[in-house]
Amino acid sequence: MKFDTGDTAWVLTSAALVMFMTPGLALFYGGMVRTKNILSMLMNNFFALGIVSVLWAVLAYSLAFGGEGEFIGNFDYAFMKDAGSVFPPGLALTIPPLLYMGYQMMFAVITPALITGAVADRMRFKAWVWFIGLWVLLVYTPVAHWVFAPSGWLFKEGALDFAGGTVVHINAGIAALACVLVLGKRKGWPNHPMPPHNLPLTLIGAGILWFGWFGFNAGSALGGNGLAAQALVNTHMAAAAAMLSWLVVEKLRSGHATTLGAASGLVAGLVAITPCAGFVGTMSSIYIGAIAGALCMLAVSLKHKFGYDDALDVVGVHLVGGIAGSLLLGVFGDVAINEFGRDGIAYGGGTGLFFDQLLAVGVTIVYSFVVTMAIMLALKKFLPGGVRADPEQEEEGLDLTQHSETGYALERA
Amino acid sequence: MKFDTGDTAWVLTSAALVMFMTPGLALFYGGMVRTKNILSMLMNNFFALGIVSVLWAVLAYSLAFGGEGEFIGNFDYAFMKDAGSVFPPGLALTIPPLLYMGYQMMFAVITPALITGAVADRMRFKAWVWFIGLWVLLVYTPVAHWVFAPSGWLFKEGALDFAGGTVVHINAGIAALACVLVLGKRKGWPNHPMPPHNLPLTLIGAGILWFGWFGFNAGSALGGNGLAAQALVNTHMAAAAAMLSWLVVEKLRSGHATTLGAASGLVAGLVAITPCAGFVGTMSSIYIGAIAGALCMLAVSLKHKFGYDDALDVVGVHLVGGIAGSLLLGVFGDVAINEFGRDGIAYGGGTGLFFDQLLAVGVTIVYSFVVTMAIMLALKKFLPGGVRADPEQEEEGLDLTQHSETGYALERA
Amino acid sequence: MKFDTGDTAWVLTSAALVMFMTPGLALFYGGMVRTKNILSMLMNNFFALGIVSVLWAVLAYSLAFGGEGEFIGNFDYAFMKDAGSVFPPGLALTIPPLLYMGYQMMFAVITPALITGAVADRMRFKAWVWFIGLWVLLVYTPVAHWVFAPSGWLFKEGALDFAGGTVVHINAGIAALACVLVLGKRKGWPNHPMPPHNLPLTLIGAGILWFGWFGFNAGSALGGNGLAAQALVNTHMAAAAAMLSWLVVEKLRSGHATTLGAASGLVAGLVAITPCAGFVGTMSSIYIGAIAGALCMLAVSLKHKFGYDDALDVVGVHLVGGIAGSLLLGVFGDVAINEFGRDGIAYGGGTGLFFDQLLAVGVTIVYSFVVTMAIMLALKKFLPGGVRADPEQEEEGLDLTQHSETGYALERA
Amino acid sequence: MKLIVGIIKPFKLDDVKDALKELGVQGLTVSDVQGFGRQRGHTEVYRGAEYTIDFVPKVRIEILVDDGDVQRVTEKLVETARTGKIGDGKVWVVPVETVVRIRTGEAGSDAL
Amino acid sequence: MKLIVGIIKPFKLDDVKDALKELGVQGLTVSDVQGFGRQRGHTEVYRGAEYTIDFVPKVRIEILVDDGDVQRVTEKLVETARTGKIGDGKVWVVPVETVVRIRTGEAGSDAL
Amino acid sequence: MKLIVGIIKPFKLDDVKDALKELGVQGLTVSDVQGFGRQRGHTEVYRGAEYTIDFVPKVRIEILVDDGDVQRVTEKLVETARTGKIGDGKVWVVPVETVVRIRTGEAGSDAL
Ligand SMILES: Nc1ncnc2c1ncn2[C@@H]1O[C@H](COP(=O)(O)OP(=O)(O)O)[C@@H](O)[C@H]1O
Ligand SMILES: Nc1ncnc2c1ncn2[C@@H]1O[C@H](COP(=O)(O)OP(=O)(O)O)[C@@H](O)[C@H]1O
Ligand SMILES: Nc1ncnc2c1ncn2[C@@H]1O[C@H](COP(=O)(O)OP(=O)(O)O)[C@@H](O)[C@H]1O
Repeated sequence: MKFDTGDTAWVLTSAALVMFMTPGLALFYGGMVRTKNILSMLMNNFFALGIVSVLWAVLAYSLAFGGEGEFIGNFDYAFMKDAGSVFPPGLALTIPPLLYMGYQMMFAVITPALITGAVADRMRFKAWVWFIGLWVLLVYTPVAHWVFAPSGWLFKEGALDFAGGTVVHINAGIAALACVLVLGKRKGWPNHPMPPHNLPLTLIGAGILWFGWFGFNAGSALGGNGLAAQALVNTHMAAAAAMLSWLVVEKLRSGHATTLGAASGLVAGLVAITPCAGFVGTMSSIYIGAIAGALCMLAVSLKHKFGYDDALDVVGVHLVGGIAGSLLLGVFGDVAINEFGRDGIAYGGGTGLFFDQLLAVGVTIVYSFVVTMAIMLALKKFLPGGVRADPEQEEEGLDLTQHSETGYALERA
Repeated sequence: MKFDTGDTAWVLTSAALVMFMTPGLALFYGGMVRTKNILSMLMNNFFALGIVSVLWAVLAYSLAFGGEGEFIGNFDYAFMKDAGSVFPPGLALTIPPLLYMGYQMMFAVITPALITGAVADRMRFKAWVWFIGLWVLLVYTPVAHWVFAPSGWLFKEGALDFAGGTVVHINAGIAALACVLVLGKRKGWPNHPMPPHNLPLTLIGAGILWFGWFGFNAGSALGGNGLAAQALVNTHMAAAAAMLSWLVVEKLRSGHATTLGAASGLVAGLVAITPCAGFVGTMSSIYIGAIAGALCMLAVSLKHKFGYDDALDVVGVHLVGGIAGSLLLGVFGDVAINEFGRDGIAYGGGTGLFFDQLLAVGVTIVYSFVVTMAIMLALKKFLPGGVRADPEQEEEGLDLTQHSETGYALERA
Repeated sequence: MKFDTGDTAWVLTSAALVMFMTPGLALFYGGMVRTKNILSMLMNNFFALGIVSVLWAVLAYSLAFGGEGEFIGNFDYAFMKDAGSVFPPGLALTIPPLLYMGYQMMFAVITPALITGAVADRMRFKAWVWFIGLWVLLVYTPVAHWVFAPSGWLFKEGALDFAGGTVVHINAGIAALACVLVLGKRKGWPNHPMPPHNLPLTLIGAGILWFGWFGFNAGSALGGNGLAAQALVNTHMAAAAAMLSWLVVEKLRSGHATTLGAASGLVAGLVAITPCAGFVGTMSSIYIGAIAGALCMLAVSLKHKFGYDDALDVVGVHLVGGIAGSLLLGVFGDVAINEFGRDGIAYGGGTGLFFDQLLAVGVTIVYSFVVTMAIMLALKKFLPGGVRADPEQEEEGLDLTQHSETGYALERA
Repeated sequence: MKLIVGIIKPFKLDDVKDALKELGVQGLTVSDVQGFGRQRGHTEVYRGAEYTIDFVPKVRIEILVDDGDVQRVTEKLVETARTGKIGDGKVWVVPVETVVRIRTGEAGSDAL
Repeated sequence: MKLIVGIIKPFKLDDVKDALKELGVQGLTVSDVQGFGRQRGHTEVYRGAEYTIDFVPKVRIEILVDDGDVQRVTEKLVETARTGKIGDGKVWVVPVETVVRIRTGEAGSDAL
Repeated sequence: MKLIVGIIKPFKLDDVKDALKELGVQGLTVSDVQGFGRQRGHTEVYRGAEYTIDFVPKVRIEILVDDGDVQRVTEKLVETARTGKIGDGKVWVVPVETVVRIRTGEAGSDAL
């Protein structure tokens, strides 16, 4: 087979960039937890790179992209059979088929990794090991099939998701909520302050995430073309606008524009633009980012109102940001940008796209919430020791109790 | 429009790399300030990514690249009108026009960000917000037009600037000087020691800068071609050689070769090669780097001699390194490397190029200094609270007083 | 000359990625040493970027790739003569020749940098300066010629090394052993605990290494093609599988799966897949990674058994992982993946490849060990002050005594 | 004038501070320390090598009080810092000869 | 033999050290501590949630002196550390029974 | 009841702890401190500017002991912490009026 070298070069680069996001996420979250749990956070994320990648090759890719079913793939590509030489049905790309499999793998890795921010500080490592394996197979795989595979029912329905607004962010965000409902609140939350232990680490992570997200969104154009350029610029714009709007709302509400607010805002913008990146124009990406930044800033207080302990605001940022982006695509979608897209409300397309988006959002939320809840309850019941660390372990910190390590020994000695 | 996928792939990658430089710069500088100002430094840099990007889309790109004026652009591309579909006059590239806009945006972001190193530890956040917006519109935009737009008067004059020696480094370096003259010295400087609080952070930043600079310089070839390869190799060589020469001078003067010296030297080399990267040969890049490293090592003591408090040596590294590179291009320029370049003194081109470079350097210095000074003086006068933090705030640190945050809470608890 | 823009784009990107690995390695190692030696570790690695790059341009590239000798190159490309316009004999690529030179340079930089992990905490900076220069010229250059240059004797013999299993990892790993035998044990080793001072730094480094390794291995396809895709996927899979197998063995032996174990395991996998990346299929890469992770986990205790103080396990990870990968290629090599490869034992190729690999491994080990030992002994004897820091300096730390700096001043003040 | 010194578990600090404040204590000074005692430390593992860390993180509190307040404050401190598990720490009292408030130069009880 | 202990503002440390050195003090020991007192702490904000931090960073100085030097040293310390603003800190004096220099085993005044 | 305080070189901590443990000492508390004294600090260089750091990292040990154990423990401490080089540090003894074990409320010798 002969492929386009330029398209291949860009998708190779993009795959590398998306891989880099998971370490970036680990640092972004890691800086926010308390010192005694920093390694646990890093570990849960790096472990996702290990377990999900192997599962992907062995089974999950096949379940997500094999065959032409509406609801789930098949076993055609299990154990990598043929996955290196043929494209999933309905796809005809200018890059090597194996690269498509590898690029998609990076998405499967980072999606459950997003959940680590919610379950922080109290989930047992053993429980995480079981959870992530089951979740990828039972939740990620079917949702990815519905939305990304040409034979998937939401894809056929006309719902759009350029790079994973439903599949990645809403999916992980609602799963995070289910997880913390089962896990319960951290000891001392919300009365005891649990400030970030190392914000520079969080900012390193935010920088890496922004950088890597170009691979996530512009890579989803699957070639070095004008659509990739549009997606790259949109991604950047939304992050920038969301950072600004988050800071403005924060300043108005609490009197200060914070560094953590800047980092959170930019991530909110990146989340919201993910489904839209290749379907909207540049100015629209600014509007989408600005709306998402303000909205997510407000949404992170929901947990205090409703009393669920979503430690690092996966719900407030990924669920809310993901929903915002997916629905705003119904407003700002513009066929002039992408002939395979659809016009949204603002571009004369009526409410058709909006309601298809709403359907995709709703279905993802319901499915992911229910199945995640089931997994967590099952683990709580059947996994010896359950899903949550003992109170003493929580007090002493997960680093020592789960991994026999401590993050820092900085005194000169 | 049909573009070259390989060229597009490389410029997409380069845009991502240049974006990554601003977080890298934040870390590079952040490690050098005192603990109480780390977040302020990170914030000022990340904020540049927010505000400048939005301004760029809305207005600044149009002012820099719209129309065919000699001194300033026009409003043709304001609010992204047509910016996605046509190239600035005089440019005919093999990549999507929108990508050109996006790539240029990353330069507009990092240029004012460089100034954060000079104003560190004492500038109010509110003042920075106003300053950066005004500076991008009133200083960056016109200088970029003169040098980078084919209709710009310095471009037409024959002055060369491959990737931003004048537009980025000299421009930011001289502006940094104007800023610190208005701001005044930090409390306790120079008697009170203010050593870097976290040099590993600085080295992370230095690594990211080196990495991202390949996008900055080799990306400026605007395609995946031999010129990009030359620029990439030159960039690397200059950084390497400048690191070595800085260390040698340092060792001779103070008896030690320091890690901060290595980091500073490599940045000096990267600065100096920026204008030259696509116009000189490989050995020349080694000479340019070696000269710049030694020169900048000596130049960082100027502030002690003249008594201006350029906290992290933006003048010593970016102004001096930028001038060195721009003028050395007049020596080492070689048409054999780039047919659109010119021969310098050492390649039989006589002194013509050298004097055109001198003109561009001089004009940039004068314009940027005067207008930056005017902006700072105006803000000092008209911005309620002025440009500088109160002495108590400076004492307590900008993190707490400007952002209500602290960088670290590392004790296990 | 006209090149393929897509191939060029990918190799440009890959060169940047491989450059980024050296700062990544600095952080990976840096987090593991004690606080008082963090800068020394960073410095030794960054210094490699300085000195080796300049040496490469001036001489080493020519010695590695000039001419058609079997054992060593010649002076054809010294001082960059012609290196920008012609390919080394026997190579005909679709990218600019200068880019090949630049890409190879990044390998020459990181190889000696790997050794810093072994000599940590006690080697004098001055000794490192001399050592690295001599080692690149006397050890790296000839071995690279034998294996990578088409005229090299091991290349002709039929030994395969896709991206540097012998040239980089075995070579550096065995040299590390020679170095520590000459240097001797650190004061207090192994009785006095010397735990990592900053594991998050190590994990940042691990993330960067994984990311950069895509450039290392997939870049070695020298184009944006199917082989690069295979190498990228293999690289990822081996890292993932090795992380898992390291953790499993660790858990079984010491009762805990550690974060440092995850980071170490993934690096072991990356090392082992390096020679194989473009010669084996995806499932094979999982097996290779899994074997290497488990093996290296066991191998890091060898130093306690034999009593050599390989501070950060360069022998256990790079030598053992490199040997594992090189020999397993003799098992899993598959011509269906790469027509320029060979079938291994499992693919019906018999033991031919295996023994050629064994030869290459053995020759590299013997040559590198002997010459490295000679260099170290010569430095010990002739370099005033010798190769090792005084006991007082070791006690006080290399940062202060070699570089007059300290890594952190984190207290707010 | 006496100086009460307490070594307590770090997570008890906020409770202790609040309890003493209620009792009328106007100031105190704390620092991070490492304790060695009956309470066991922990084990860390790095690449298969196990290290025993004997020291446990503790917080040290110093409170200057008038002679008449010593008992009340000590008792409150002990009561609030208690969890009943090994490692709760110690409190001791040291005589103090002079106390000065730096800001005003006031001495003795006025300086508290 | 007495032990003078001072809690001061961190940025005053260098001045205090220099002033005491001038006075003939040959040694002292300092540590980072957190103070709670009349001086208010500060507020931090993380994603909209406000935390009040009651503790203020301070430096603790310990100086062993001969009985005869107590007053001079205390006064100098107080004078140099004073800014006149709330939070300047305290100085107190504790009796000491023995002092030994580890290096030589010298005891008493000779050990200083 | 007495409090023995020692300022020692950080790398001696493990030896001292082990020696005192052998002697029957059941607990102690340590903290990181900075010492100023006869031992010179060091110089650091940042971009050509030299800073002299006068302070040297030390470790501070506190050990509560019964009156009868003071001498034995002090001597052991001094002996084990000695390297013979400048900067080995000091040991001093302070009278203590009460000691309480927080866990049990035991006082005096029983609290150790
Ligand atoms: N003799 C002592 N001198 C000084 N500090 C002590 C002494 N004994 C114990 N401590 C401190 O008290 C802490 C708690 O002591 P430990 O013996 O673990 O438990 P408990 O006080 O419940 O008996 C120790 O970690 C140490 O900081
Ligand atoms: N009773 C006390 N015991 C121990 N330390 C105290 C006491 N009161 C104050 N301090 C210390 O002195 C510092 C300054 O006290 P504060 O009441 O804020 O101001 P001022 O000394 O000016 O009245 C506090 O931060 C604390 O470290
Ligand atoms: N007068 C003092 N008061 C308190 N601590 C002191 C005093 N003198 C010395 N120290 C402490 O003892 C340490 C060692 O003292 P130094 O004079 O350097 O050496 P030596 O004890 O060998 O004479 C100092 O770093 C300091 O921490």
